Amino acid sequence: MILGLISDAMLATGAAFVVIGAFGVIRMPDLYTRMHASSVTETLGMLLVMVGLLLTQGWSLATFKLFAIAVFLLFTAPVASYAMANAALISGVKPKLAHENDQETLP
Amino acid sequence: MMTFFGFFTLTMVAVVAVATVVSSNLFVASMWFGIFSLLMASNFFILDAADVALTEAAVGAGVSTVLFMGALSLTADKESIRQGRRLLPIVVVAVVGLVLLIATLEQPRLGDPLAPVHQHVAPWYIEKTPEYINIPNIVTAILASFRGYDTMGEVLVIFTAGIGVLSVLSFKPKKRASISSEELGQAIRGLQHHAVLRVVGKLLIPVLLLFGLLVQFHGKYSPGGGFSAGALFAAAIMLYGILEGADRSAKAMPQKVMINLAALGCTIYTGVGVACMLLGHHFLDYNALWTDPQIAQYYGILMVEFGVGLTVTAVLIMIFNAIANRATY
Amino acid sequence: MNLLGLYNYWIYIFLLVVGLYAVFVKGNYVKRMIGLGIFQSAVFLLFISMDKVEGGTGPIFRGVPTEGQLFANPLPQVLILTAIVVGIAVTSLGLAIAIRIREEYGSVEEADTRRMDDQS
Amino acid sequence: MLTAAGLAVLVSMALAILRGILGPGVYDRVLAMNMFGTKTVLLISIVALLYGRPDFLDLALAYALINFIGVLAVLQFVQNRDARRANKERRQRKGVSS
Repeated sequence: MILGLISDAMLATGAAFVVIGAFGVIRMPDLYTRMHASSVTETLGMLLVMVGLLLTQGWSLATFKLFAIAVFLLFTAPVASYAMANAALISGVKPKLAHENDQETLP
Repeated sequence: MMTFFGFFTLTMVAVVAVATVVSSNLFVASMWFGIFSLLMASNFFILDAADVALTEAAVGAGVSTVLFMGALSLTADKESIRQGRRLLPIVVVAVVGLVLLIATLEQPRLGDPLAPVHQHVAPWYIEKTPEYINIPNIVTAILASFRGYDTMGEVLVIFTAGIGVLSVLSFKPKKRASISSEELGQAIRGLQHHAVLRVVGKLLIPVLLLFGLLVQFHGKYSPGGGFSAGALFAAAIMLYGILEGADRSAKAMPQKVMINLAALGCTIYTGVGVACMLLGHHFLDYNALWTDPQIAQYYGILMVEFGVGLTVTAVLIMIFNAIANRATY
Repeated sequence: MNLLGLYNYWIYIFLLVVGLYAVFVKGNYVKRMIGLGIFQSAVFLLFISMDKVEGGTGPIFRGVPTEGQLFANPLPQVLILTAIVVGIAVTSLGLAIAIRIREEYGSVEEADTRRMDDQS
Repeated sequence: MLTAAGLAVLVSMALAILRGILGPGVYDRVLAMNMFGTKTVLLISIVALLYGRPDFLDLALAYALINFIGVLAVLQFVQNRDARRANKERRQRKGVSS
């Protein structure tokens, strides 16, 4: 009962984070800020959803599998983001900085 | 609710397909194709086809992306846009689509239990699998035992395709390399200078191999079997090749050994069939292998799936090595 | 409601048409292989759409098989399972041929290779 | 609540596709692809539990492992392409000067 409530709450917050992060990916101005937004869905949102699912299963093989999935995603997603940011920076994608914008808006 | 999930993913599939074809940058198009295959696999899963989704996951998102990237780095990553005659193809395509559309109006709706497909053959398989073969995964039972002939043909086709790739790429181009060997070494070096990627990637390789073994040998009880396991093994080797450079993966998995392994897989499959014949039964009738038919079926399926896994692994690794080690000219 | 049940078939036709269009119109050989892949996936979707049974589940027994349990049709799944792996093998054969064409002609565009063939 | 989470994942998948279509640069598309892979894992896990077949979670496990390889292949391709272009430019510059 309590577990069910906790799992529901976790799923709800996780889902909220996933959607918010996805909106961030659409709304943010440049690549690096978008990456920042997407990492919310990939770590915190993913973890909350996975733990929420895990709590519904009790002790079984499914629990272990969900745990393993969460661990692997936690390993790979940030590393992939890092590699992507690194490659983008090396190949010359410049972050958009605030003062540049100011200069643009100033005549 | 699941119907809605299905609709949503299908609509996304259509959007992604258009995006794939429209984008003139081939590199972007192959990425779209990867997303397309991910969506397709989730859709297969929603339609209750877990084994197919597993295979599509291993093949589509991993192996296919790797191979397309390898091919693109050897050809060109931009498509030249030419305004040719487009009217005729569009008319032909539209007519084909219209004919098929009219044909679907007679189709049974999705999930109709009374559809003609569900009336014949399939109920027999579902009913008799526990009795004759006694393994939980009906798909594996049909794949390896009831329709073992089909699968043998498919394995031989895969083997032939692997041989084809090797022989096509065995020709050396007439033009000399326009890039010095030193630069060439740089190009196929892989991602060695990314320490973080190497550490995390190497952590994944044994896990992937272990998971492949699970899929291979547990495929009678859960989704899996030789085809998906082979793709997973090959994906592990490709990961090694990407991280450490394709020359090292070719050294670890030499082409000569791979081609022998692929042939060995086919031989195991056909050998089991011939052994059944020598023991006085029909070709691929595993009941000949042991006195208790259920145990005989169990071991027959185990060996045949092993042959399938071996061939698929070896052929995919062979193709990867051949493409990734090709020098750019 | 009856028409909505045909949505899967419509998407399959759409994918088929898109794939066919790419194969016909695009001159780039690699792009054609991608189009062929989409075409192929359309056929997979057709088969897998047929296997669904309402109220059924994936064709894997859990525990003792019981009476009246509904399963999806396993036969199309077997056909497509093997076809996917054959598909990637054949696609890579096509890619290998595209690589060879690029090495000999210096281009993977159909128009270029045609022109060079006519000249020689 | 499972269904709601599934819907949220679907919405974020659609938004990732939108980013891929809009994405001005190549890396925005790589980002969309990477994000899409994670979302697929979540969707498959949720659907497996919605169907009441937790034994199908193997699939999600396969995705979690395989998706990484696709992203790495893309990154390696971009890196090699950039290296090749730099080499070509250097060679051309050398050719002009000599």
